[in-house]
Amino acid sequence: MTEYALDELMVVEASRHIEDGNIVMVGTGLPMVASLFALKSHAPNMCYVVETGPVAPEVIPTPTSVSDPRVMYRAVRFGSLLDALGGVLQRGLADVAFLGGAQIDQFANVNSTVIGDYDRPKVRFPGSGGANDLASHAKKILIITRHEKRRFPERCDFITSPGYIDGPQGRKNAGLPQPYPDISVITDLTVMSIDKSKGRLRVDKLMPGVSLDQVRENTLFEPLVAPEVVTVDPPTRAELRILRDEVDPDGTYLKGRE
Amino acid sequence: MTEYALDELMVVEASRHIEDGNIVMVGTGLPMVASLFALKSHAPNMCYVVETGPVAPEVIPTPTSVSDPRVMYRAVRFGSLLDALGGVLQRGLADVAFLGGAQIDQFANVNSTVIGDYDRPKVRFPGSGGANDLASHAKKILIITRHEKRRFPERCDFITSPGYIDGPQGRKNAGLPQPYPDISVITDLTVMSIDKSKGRLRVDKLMPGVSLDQVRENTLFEPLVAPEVVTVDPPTRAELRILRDEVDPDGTYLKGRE
Amino acid sequence: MGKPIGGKIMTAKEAVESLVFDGATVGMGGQSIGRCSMALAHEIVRQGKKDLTLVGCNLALSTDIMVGAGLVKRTECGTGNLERFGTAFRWREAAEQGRLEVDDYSHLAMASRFLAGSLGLPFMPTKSMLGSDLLNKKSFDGVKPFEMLDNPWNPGEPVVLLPACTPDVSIVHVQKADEMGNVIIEGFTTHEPEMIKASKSVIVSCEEIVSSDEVRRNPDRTTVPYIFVDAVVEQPWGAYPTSTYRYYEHDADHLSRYQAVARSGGEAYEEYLQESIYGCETFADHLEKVTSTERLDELRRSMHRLL
Amino acid sequence: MGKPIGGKIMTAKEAVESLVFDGATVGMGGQSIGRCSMALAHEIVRQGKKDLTLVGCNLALSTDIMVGAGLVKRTECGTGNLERFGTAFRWREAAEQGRLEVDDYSHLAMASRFLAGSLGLPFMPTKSMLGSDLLNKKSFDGVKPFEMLDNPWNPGEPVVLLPACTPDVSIVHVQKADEMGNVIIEGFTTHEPEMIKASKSVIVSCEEIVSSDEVRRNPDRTTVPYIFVDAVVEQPWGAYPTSTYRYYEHDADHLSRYQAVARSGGEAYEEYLQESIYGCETFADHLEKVTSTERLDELRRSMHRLL
Repeated sequence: MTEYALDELMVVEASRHIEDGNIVMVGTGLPMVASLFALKSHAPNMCYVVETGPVAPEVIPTPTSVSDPRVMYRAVRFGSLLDALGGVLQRGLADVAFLGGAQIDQFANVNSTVIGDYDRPKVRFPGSGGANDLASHAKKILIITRHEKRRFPERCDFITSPGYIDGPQGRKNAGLPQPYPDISVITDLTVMSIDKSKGRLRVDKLMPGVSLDQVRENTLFEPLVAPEVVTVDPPTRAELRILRDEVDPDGTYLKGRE
Repeated sequence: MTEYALDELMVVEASRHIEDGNIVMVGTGLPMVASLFALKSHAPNMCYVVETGPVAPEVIPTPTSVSDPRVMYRAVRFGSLLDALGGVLQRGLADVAFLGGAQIDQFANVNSTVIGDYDRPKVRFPGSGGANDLASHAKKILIITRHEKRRFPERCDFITSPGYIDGPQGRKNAGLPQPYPDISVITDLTVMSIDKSKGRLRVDKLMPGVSLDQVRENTLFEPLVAPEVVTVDPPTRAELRILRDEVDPDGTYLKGRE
Repeated sequence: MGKPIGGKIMTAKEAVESLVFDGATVGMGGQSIGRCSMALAHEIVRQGKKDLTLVGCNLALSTDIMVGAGLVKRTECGTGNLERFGTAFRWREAAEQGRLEVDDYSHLAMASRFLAGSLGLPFMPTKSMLGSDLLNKKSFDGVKPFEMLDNPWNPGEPVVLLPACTPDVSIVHVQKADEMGNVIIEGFTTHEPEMIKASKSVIVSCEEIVSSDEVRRNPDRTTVPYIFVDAVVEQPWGAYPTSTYRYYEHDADHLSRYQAVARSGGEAYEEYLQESIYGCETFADHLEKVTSTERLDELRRSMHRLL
Repeated sequence: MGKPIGGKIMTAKEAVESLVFDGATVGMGGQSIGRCSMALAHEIVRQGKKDLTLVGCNLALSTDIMVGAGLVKRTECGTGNLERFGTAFRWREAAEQGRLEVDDYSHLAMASRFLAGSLGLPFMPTKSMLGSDLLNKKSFDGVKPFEMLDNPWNPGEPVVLLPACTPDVSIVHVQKADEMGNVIIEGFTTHEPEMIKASKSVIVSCEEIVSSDEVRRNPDRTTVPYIFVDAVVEQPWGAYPTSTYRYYEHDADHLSRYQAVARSGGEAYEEYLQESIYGCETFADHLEKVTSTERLDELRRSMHRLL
């Protein structure tokens, strides 16, 4: 069996949620790695849209910022944040968007604003950025994160980016645009996806060698469990070669290779 | 005395309402001639904004359309109709705008839509275009027109572009943005301007050799009359030279030279 | 999902067959005598697509022909004219005879409606049209043509809300496009960027197809990226007899000739349609019938002198 | 009236003296580690303009320094971070200690507020922020941070209205400008075009002053025309240590050094301000103090390899 790091596994698994031809809104970090991997492997016609404006760049590895010249390389158009977040995302054209955050709750709401009280926070995080917009308008939301217990509370201290808010009717009651998104959370332990009929996260897959109990022990809420929980396919040798040689050759993000 | 055509007189008089540094929104025809004349005579820093987008072109004489390459020549920016009518005009930056129309009433409302009933018009005109926008947002409105009786009714059949609507409070009641504009109507008989305290047109000037009675006879409403009605200064020899040599050398618009 | 990355180059015939349908709302490119989408409008006329609603800012020659051919149920626009060549006469007569629903807005109002559509918003505010009779019109189909709102940040101040305009398909003639569908408009862009981005599908005809490599080397120049565009039709002179900036001037002679038959209407007009459109298989045939290489060269040189 | 046609070229000192005032709302250009308006921010710090409200999308290094210098009363923004270099630490601590009013919006919400301002509208609708706690915040000063409206064209559908944001003065660092004040931004433009056009006055610093003749020969390239701009400051490296597309990469070393002192705060931070800003008369002095010609050349070469 090919050896791989957990980050590599997470990235490859995330990339499997991207289909060829998708418009993907993406920042930097592991989401960038995952989408660039999709582009170089199974989604050659994927279209990157960067929040700051650029459309369909031929990304040079490995960008470290949404203002990085590497995400502007041979774009078909430079544009503005309004073009990207208004004219593509709110316009309903974004198929996939990545989110990150300090807390993800059972309804897949994400907090990247504060721990504690908003007006006098215990910890102040950077805030929404485009995250709230992505969560409001993209058709599929992907979250890649380390599976730490404190990251998965019953309820976020602050909902920066709406998941299903408080249940299956949450987005409808809030007046969010349809169609309501698929949401998947890819961690080093599991892949949880939203069960739309319940508006809650459900364990669909486990990372190789991980048990359901391990997921439960590391999650503050009680996730739903799919009737048949499958194991995530490990990356193939070919996938790892693309990942390591073409996507992040300098190990900017994927440092922990085994 | 230098000889001149009535159109030349009207154009030069209109140009006197344009100050150096003004942003002027202008289409084609006599308004274009008047503003180009201002640019070439006393307002070298005037900024043309063309409805279709271009900003500050070094207009080549003599444009016949807002899509004419002559109004794009050496512009500092090409842009869109939204940039021009939204980003400059509605944004409150336009100092002067020209209007034309089939009817101008005592409140300086302009009709360029229909004679008769809107749903089954006796005569259908082209419609607002940008005229309603100009009348709503520019700080000074200039109208150049032949003085024909039927053009000056008590009340327009249809208000395409608001003047003072029905009196001094008309624009306020309608919620139009402040400041409320100066409006001048330059005809071959007279210059009428809005009396803001009454919201009605007032004869301020007469063209050389024209009497107040002539104006009254050719106007279906009873205009106010300024305490001191002055005579419009005829164009100077130098002005006529600029007009004929630099502004409309081919006589595209100014055909009736004497 | 945006539009795919390739497979977009087709003939006008193919594009109109696959994307324009009876009853469609069609976004009209161009303004007055500049860059009207003539080749695509002719093709729609040839294919006899019916009950169309035409939307745009200045609806000029292309609209007049489609109205004249009896294909149009309604126009939603700011103006219908050809500037110094006069009114759009077929449009005007149809309006006067009650054969056409004309829904009037100001140009900024139309651009604002397209802006709303392009941003995925249900409506856009404006401070235009207040106090005018443009706010005294009825609805043609039960859809409110506007709504008044009291400004929440300044009670007592009315604001006009305009419904988004999202054409089923827009037809636009531009200078350049590539096979991906990236669009380069040179010179004025009028209402087209917002209209294109608000549309469910878009057919672009262009003077020249450029390589995607050239587009990627100058991303500053791209007006609209490919994700909004369905079909690219290579059609030199595709705006004739209106002008295309940097390519050719409008043909005043042909415009005057058209206006003469459009004004008279009746048989003269039917003959024009028959000879210049129905009787031509393609726009190239039309050009061959109504003008000459010499004349076209003249229009090209005339434009080049003005750059 | 727009801005005059000339007389705009001045030093950062002159521009900030004449256009930035205590209590002003300042529009902040740049995003994360790209094109932050560092030279102009330094000058504001040197002149000690107080009680500022900073507005923008991603408020990064320039904001952090102005907060760190104690000049800022409130921020209205979407994020405060430097991406992989971490949070804006001075901003974060001030927020946590209640010394700073932070008014959170999403990035699209801020861009929409600038769009409203740029079009002369009192508000802009959005479908973002629904269902989130961004709609559960109080007002800092009695001005409603948003308003809910029932969509008149689809009763039962809520739409968020956001108040226009119209900065008193915006500070932006760009690639090129001319003496008229025409602005050319290359690469991403983020929220800047709308913010600039929404502002009552605008200071632009640029890598290069180009001739107005060059601007007029390529009007397609102009991002914002001169009628919106008050002051043009020629300031090569004016975004350092953040990047300027086509000119230079960000300086990761200096950013890390700043983040270290910003994180620790206290005396170390005061020393940084003293040495690198207060102790420098101009931004050129700052560059001389904190970096070297060799390092700058390296950043320039590093960018050129990525074009």
